[in-house]
Amino acid sequence: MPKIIIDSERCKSCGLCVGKCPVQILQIDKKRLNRKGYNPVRITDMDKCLGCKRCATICPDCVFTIQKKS
Amino acid sequence: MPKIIIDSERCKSCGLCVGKCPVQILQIDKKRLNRKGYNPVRITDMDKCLGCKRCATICPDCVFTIQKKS
Amino acid sequence: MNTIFKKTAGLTDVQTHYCPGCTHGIVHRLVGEVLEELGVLDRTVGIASVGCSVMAYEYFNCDMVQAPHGRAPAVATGVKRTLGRDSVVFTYQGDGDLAAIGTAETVHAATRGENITVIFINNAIYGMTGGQMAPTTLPGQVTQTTPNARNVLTDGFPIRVMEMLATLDGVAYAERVSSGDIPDIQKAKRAIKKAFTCQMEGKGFSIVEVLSTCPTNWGISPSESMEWLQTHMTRQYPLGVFKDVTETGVFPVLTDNPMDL
Amino acid sequence: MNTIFKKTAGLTDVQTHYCPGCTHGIVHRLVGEVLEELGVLDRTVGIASVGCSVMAYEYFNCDMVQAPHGRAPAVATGVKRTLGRDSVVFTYQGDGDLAAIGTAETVHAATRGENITVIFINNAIYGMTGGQMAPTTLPGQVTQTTPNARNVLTDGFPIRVMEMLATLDGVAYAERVSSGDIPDIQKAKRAIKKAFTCQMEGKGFSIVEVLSTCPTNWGISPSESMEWLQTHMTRQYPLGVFKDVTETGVFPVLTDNPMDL
Amino acid sequence: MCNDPIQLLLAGFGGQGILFAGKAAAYAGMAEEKNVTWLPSYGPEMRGGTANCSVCVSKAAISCPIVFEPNLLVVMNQPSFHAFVEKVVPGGVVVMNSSLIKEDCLRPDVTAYAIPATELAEQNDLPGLANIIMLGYAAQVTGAFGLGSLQAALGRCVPLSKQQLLEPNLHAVQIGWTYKEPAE
Amino acid sequence: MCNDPIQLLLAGFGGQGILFAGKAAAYAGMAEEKNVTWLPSYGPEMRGGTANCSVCVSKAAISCPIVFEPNLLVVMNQPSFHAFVEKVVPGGVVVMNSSLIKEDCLRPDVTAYAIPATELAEQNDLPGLANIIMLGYAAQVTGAFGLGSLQAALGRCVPLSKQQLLEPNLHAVQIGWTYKEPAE
Amino acid sequence: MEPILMKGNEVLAQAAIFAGCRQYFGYPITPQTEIAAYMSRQMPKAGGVYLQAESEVAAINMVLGAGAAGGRAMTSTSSPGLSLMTEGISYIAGMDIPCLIVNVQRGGPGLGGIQPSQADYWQATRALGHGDFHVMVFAPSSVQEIADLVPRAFDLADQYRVPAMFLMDGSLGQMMEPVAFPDKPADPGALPEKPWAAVGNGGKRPNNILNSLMLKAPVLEASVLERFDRYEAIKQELCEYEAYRTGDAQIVLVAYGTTARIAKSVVDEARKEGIKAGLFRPVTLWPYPYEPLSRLSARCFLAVEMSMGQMVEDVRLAVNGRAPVHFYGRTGGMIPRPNEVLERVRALAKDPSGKGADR
Amino acid sequence: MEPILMKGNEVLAQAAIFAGCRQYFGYPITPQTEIAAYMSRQMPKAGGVYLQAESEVAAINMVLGAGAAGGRAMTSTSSPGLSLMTEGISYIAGMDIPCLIVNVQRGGPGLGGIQPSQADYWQATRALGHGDFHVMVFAPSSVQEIADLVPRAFDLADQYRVPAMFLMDGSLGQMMEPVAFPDKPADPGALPEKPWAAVGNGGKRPNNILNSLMLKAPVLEASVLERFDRYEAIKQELCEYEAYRTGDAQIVLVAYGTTARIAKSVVDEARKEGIKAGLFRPVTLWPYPYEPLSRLSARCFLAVEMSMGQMVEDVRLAVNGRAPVHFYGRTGGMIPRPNEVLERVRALAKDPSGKGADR
Ligand SMILES: Cc1ncc(C[n+]2csc(CCOP(=O)(O)OP(=O)(O)O)c2C)c(N)n1
Ligand SMILES: Cc1ncc(C[n+]2csc(CCOP(=O)(O)OP(=O)(O)O)c2C)c(N)n1
Ligand code: SF4
Ligand code: SF4
Ligand code: SF4
Ligand code: SF4
Ligand code: SF4
Ligand code: SF4
Ligand SMILES: [Mg+2]
Ligand SMILES: [Mg+2]
Repeated sequence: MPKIIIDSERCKSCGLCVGKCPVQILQIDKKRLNRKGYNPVRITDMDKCLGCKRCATICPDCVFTIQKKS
Repeated sequence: MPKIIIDSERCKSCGLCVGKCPVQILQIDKKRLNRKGYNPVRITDMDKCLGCKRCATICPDCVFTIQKKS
Repeated sequence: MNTIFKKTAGLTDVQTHYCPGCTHGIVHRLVGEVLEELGVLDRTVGIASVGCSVMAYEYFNCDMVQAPHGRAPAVATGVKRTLGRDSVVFTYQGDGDLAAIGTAETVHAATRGENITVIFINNAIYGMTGGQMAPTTLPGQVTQTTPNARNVLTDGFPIRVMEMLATLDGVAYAERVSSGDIPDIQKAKRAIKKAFTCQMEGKGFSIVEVLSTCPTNWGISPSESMEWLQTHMTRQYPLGVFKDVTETGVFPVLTDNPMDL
Repeated sequence: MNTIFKKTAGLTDVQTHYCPGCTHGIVHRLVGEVLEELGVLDRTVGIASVGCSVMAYEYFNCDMVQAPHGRAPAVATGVKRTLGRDSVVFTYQGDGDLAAIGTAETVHAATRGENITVIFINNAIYGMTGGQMAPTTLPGQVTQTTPNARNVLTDGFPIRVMEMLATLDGVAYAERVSSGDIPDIQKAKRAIKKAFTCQMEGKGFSIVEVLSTCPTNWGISPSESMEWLQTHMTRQYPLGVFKDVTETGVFPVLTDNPMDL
Repeated sequence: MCNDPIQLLLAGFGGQGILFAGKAAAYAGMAEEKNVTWLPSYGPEMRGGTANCSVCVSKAAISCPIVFEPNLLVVMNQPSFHAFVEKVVPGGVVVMNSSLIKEDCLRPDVTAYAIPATELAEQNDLPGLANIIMLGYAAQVTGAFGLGSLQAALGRCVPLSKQQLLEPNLHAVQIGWTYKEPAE
Repeated sequence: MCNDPIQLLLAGFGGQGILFAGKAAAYAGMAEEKNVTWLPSYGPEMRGGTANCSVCVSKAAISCPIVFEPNLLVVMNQPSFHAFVEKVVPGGVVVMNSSLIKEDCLRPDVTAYAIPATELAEQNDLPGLANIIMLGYAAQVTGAFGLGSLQAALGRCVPLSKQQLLEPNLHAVQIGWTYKEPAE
Repeated sequence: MEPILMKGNEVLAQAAIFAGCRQYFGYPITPQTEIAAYMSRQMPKAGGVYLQAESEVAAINMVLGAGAAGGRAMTSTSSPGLSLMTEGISYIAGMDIPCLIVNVQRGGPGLGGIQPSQADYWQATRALGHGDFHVMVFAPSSVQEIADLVPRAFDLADQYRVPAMFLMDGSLGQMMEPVAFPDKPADPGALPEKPWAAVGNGGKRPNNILNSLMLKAPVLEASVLERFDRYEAIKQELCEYEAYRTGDAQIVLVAYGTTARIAKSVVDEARKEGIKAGLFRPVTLWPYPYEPLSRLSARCFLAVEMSMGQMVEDVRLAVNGRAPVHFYGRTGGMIPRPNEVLERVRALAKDPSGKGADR
Repeated sequence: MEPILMKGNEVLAQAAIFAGCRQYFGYPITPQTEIAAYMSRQMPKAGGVYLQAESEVAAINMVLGAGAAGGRAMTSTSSPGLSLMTEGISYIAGMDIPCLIVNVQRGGPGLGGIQPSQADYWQATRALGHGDFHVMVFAPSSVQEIADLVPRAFDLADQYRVPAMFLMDGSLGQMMEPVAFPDKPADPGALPEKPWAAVGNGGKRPNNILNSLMLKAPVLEASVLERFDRYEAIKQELCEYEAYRTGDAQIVLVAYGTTARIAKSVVDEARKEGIKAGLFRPVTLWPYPYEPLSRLSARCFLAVEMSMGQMVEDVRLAVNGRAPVHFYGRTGGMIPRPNEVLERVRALAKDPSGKGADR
């Protein structure tokens, strides 16, 4: 089961990852603001994650770290 | 019968025309020097001239004027 | 747990100043990953150009030199010729930098077969200065200095840099890729890796043009920008390999002498 | 008696300073003849560049502006845009001027489709400064700065300018001709005439590359130079038309708008 | 209270309309037949970050157009508040956007006013006009500009091509002008 | 007669070996342990035309390397003769190539020598060495340099890669040195 | 026209169009981009040419061409771009082509920053390229002054066939002030003829040739001398400055552009404290108003600049040892603060020799 | 080594190779082409890099890159080419990259001519580009002095991370004089380390970054101030000049390069006539030897230049009103003749104030 670690401080709320996640578990968190003043992305349902790395591939700001049981 | 007029003062003795004349009537005149210090070209036998303008076409220095009975 | 993705060691930890959704960030990552994977970060010198990526010197995790606007290929030439074949030297340039003010330096580094790698970010605009027309701005595109859209009659036509450089004998590898979608990004990385490999093998000049977005100055959202890139930019700038002689390289083993005077 | 050949009124009576047998003189005559035949001398402004032809301002029988080294196309752009479509504006440039220091100005005037005519004298050398390597110097050619012959490994490859410019949308007409023999010269004149006609009809950028000789710096006689041009230069620089859209011109009647945001 | 010359510094995030509010203030000064200058702190060649601008208004000719030490600070967010509050001259006025600045002004030698401008803008469906609300309020509490001058100024600031925006701007200035701070 | 310092000007067509002869003169001065300078008048960026060069030779350090007023003029052709003869200082010497200069030096205050250097070069099968013939002659008539110094100088001037040219050069200098002007 | 609030950069552009400028060539660079942006909107409406060049090198050479063809042409840039123009400017000067060049300075050297600076003073007044030449240099210090000086600069450039430069700093370019333009813009068609321009000989006159190559040194020298004669004539006609409270001043501050405004506020403050300060503000930097400055008999002078000390040399040359000349400057985009300068003035009021305190 | 006759240009090239220079980038231009030609022959033999750039702009940026990578790099050009290098030079200065830049001046402005000139003095000493910076400027006046100064220039450039310039004129470049080189050329491998160079971090240290962009004005200012501190240190170490017969001189001629040699011969002539003349010859033009010059107590000074009067301002700044400073110059490739200068000296001997006679 893959695990996504989000470095919220790096996120700029561009939303690109949100559109690319095949299982739509990424969401802009309108309730939070990071130090740079952006609403960072958050995961809605980690269990659904496929570990497909599409989010990490499109993210311009290296927000994601992805781990998986080998 | 064509007539060639040579402006010797413009000639730089490059010899290009000499090689291009189909009837070989052009020659560098080693005996003369123009004001620029070049041996100008001369016509050896005007009567042979074909009026083909090859000399004038290759001459970089506009030395030739060619006339012809119409 | 295995980490299957993490920020590459090819980039420093400094957060970029790029606007949200700007694909400069993606290309940075790709270059960083490639340098890391090739294991050359310790002998790489990068050349930052003048454009939004001017501060690339803070982001790439290797020695960096910042070049005057447009002159990165000349600076890279100086670096490469000084450090020699074992070094890895690359430039990272925008379209204004590479294809306007730097045209001569680009063409001549290419025709010399200078053993460097050029990463060329084509976003059809001058990002840093606030959105003026670039040499690659599309006909009909509105910018700050083409307020009524680029009109080829007065503003001229955009340049297709890959097509132009492909005519030069010193170019070993020239490919145009896109940062507009996941498969494109993966392809872009392969192209970048190939370009650096070409350099390391001394095969000649290598360049990868990456079609990119500028949401800020295009005035649309990051995801709309990705759309626009894929529909409009790729029409003017078809993706593909424009030259690839990386097998043999550009240099003959013996130069033949045409002067037999 | 009919005069079937005489010095064109397109040239002044000033004797040129060119070396004996230098084909700069031939091309001057061709340009002068074309301007005379087209009847446009009175509305022509020529731009002299920096090279052996720097003093072209004394030879062409029209208004002339002398440009900084390599910048003739930019100067021509300024002149043409100021005087408008009725004017005839041309540059006369050497290979060092046009293809080295002036690369950016050349490429950009071309891609703009600037309505000017460029006469490009490629003699594979820097004539005026005494015979250094030019961007067009052949591999293996000895020059003052390639004393052991141009070695592509260190000195890079020559540029084929016509092939490169033909990739640009603003170019309406690009032909490479030769001054190496009588039929070539006649062909060259036709090309020059076509280029000026293209300009007069507002069809876009036109350029004629004339392969030329430099007996002095090649270190051989004028007629040997003609030989060398025909055997060696045409091998590296094939003659021919590289682009010709003079029928339709480069400009669309209506520019289509790819920005449908 | 805030008399001639006015040395106004407006500060906030880029995108909060700082420069526009400054321009309105300058036009208001012009409407009152005073000399004015407006000077942005132009940021790096990239987007984002903070913005501020200097507006000088004076009956006399204005020598230095840069407000190093404001006698009126209108500040829209927390970072800018920290950056500038210490620069206000003793006796000066600070007008702060209490929607985004969650602390008090602790300087005893300046008079501070707070207005929840962002919230007011949202409540009144005036998106992005917190700036003008603040300006109206600042003018009223300091007497720096008359309401009529501000209204005239907005008339000149809003470009002809965007006249639909004039009405909301006038509304915003009115809200600011009439706002009363709740007694503690 | 032509004593220290020597202010030598050599002049002629480009291609007549003016600069080389000047260099030989300078090396001759060095051989005599004097200070020397050599300065060409570098022409336009194109071929042809006239050439001249200044050679200063002096026991003392040489301040100005440009010979504006030669005390020794070695001149190879007519145009150069006209250009420079008036510049020679009173009491100076002119050595002219009478093969190409078909007139006399009319200045009463300078001593003129004539040598048909071009013809001598042709007669002796020394193409292009009229320059060295003239230099040899000029040295001999003025005493500017010793023959040995000139020979040593030529040894240093002729590049190693062209040593086959040394012999003809030495021959030429000898011809000049031993030439006697026919009595009128 | 009713005064409107406009940025210095935009006023410069508008004033140029009003003055009959119909050819603008430029390349984007902060902090002057507003000029190009404004021109791209307005020039086509005025029937003129706006062209974004491929570089500053190309831009200045387009100006060269447009000016050679008789146009009222201009370009604008900021410091790094100006360096790239220097070869072209030297040619323009050597070909006697009138035109207007604008440098809205930013901090240097190199890429530097984009905050205001006055560190290109030496370049502007002494070395805008290689060789012996000058251009007229105007240094407005208010937005209205920009509008007033632009037509003057174009007219003088045409009259003397000497290019003109505006040397501004980033803050003046970015600042808004009320500005009034002349009621009637110049009609480009009604400007004085330029019989020397390369416009086509029309079959009627000898060819016009614009050229700076003179291989014969005496010919080149003669042409330079003739040009310097024109410079002398310009010096007679053009010497603009503002003298503010200098009459009885014991300390005269010398500053131009934005720093002059700061210095002026310092003078007022100092006067309030009883220090007899004054301001001398050169409006033309070349020709420099040496003579009026040399006539001031203060106990000391203080040049205030946004540089490490450049104009201060001209102050020294003007004062020529008659009084100590001091310097206060900030660089790299920093703007001298009135209170810093005032402190310096206070110290000099006590000790006009101000030993060892310069920076 | 036994002295050999060599041209100034070739000596410069050879001296650079001897000094360990291994990177040369240039673009042909008269009258310095011999440097490039020499380098193209000799650099490969020395295992170094000779590369003909596509332009002067490219050449200076290749030098920037080579210098950034720790090489002893140089370029050479003549006046128009130098103008094109100014942006790059400003960057090089702002990035603290040592290197050598040679300007063999020719007559200007514009394309001008190819005869010798000293009209790029202001450019060299004050405005080699935009912004606040300097480079060390050396002005040899003999071929041997070229050979002697070149290694000095390279060493100081490395030591202070400040670029160096040779300001010569066409005639010095073309002149041959006997020259002796040091017996042992420098070993490029044995030169002092450059731990700041961008050569690849080797996996061992933080990245080296060479950069001139500092968007925060205080940061940029601090970096300029730090650089000016180094300039002050250079001023302590480097102040070269020749004082010739100045001890009792009533008239001091001030000249550098080729004009200094002419002036020297004038001094000798004048002395013969009983006029107490002397010569002050600056060898370094930046830092300028103000202090030693200011110590001379002549009745008047005469600057002699191949320009319309540029260095004369530095003489004025040094003398600071204590005595009249006059000027004699020729321009456009003309060389002042000794007798013209002598005449001027004679006149000044009679009337040191020499009113109205300057040119
Ligand atoms: C000589 C010079 N001219 C102009 C500039 C201003 N400038 C900075 S970035 C830039 C254009 C950048 O556009 P691009 O190269 O396309 O990069 P992007 O910002 O789009 O990534 C310009 C013109 C400069 N810094 N230096
Ligand atoms: C900025 C600048 N750089 C260099 C030169 C020197 N220069 C004069 S002509 C020339 C090259 C000319 O070669 P080319 O253009 O091929 O013309 P050609 O003489 O061969 O006809 C050069 C480098 C110059 N005048 N200006
Ligand atoms: S790895 Fe794939 S599934 Fe998981 S969050 Fe990222 S995009 Fe979605
Ligand atoms: S793509 Fe990256 S920066 Fe953008 S929203 Fe997703 S995590 Fe944030
Ligand atoms: S016209 Fe023809 S035949 Fe007559 S001389 Fe010329 S080349 Fe010969
Ligand atoms: S081609 Fe012309 S210049 Fe050459 S020899 Fe013939 S006539 Fe003379
Ligand atoms: S301005 Fe455009 S290119 Fe620059 S960082 Fe922002 S989005 Fe990217
Ligand atoms: S040097 Fe060469 S190109 Fe120049 S005039 Fe002579 S032959 Fe022609
Ligand atoms: Mg871009
Ligand atoms: Mg050529």
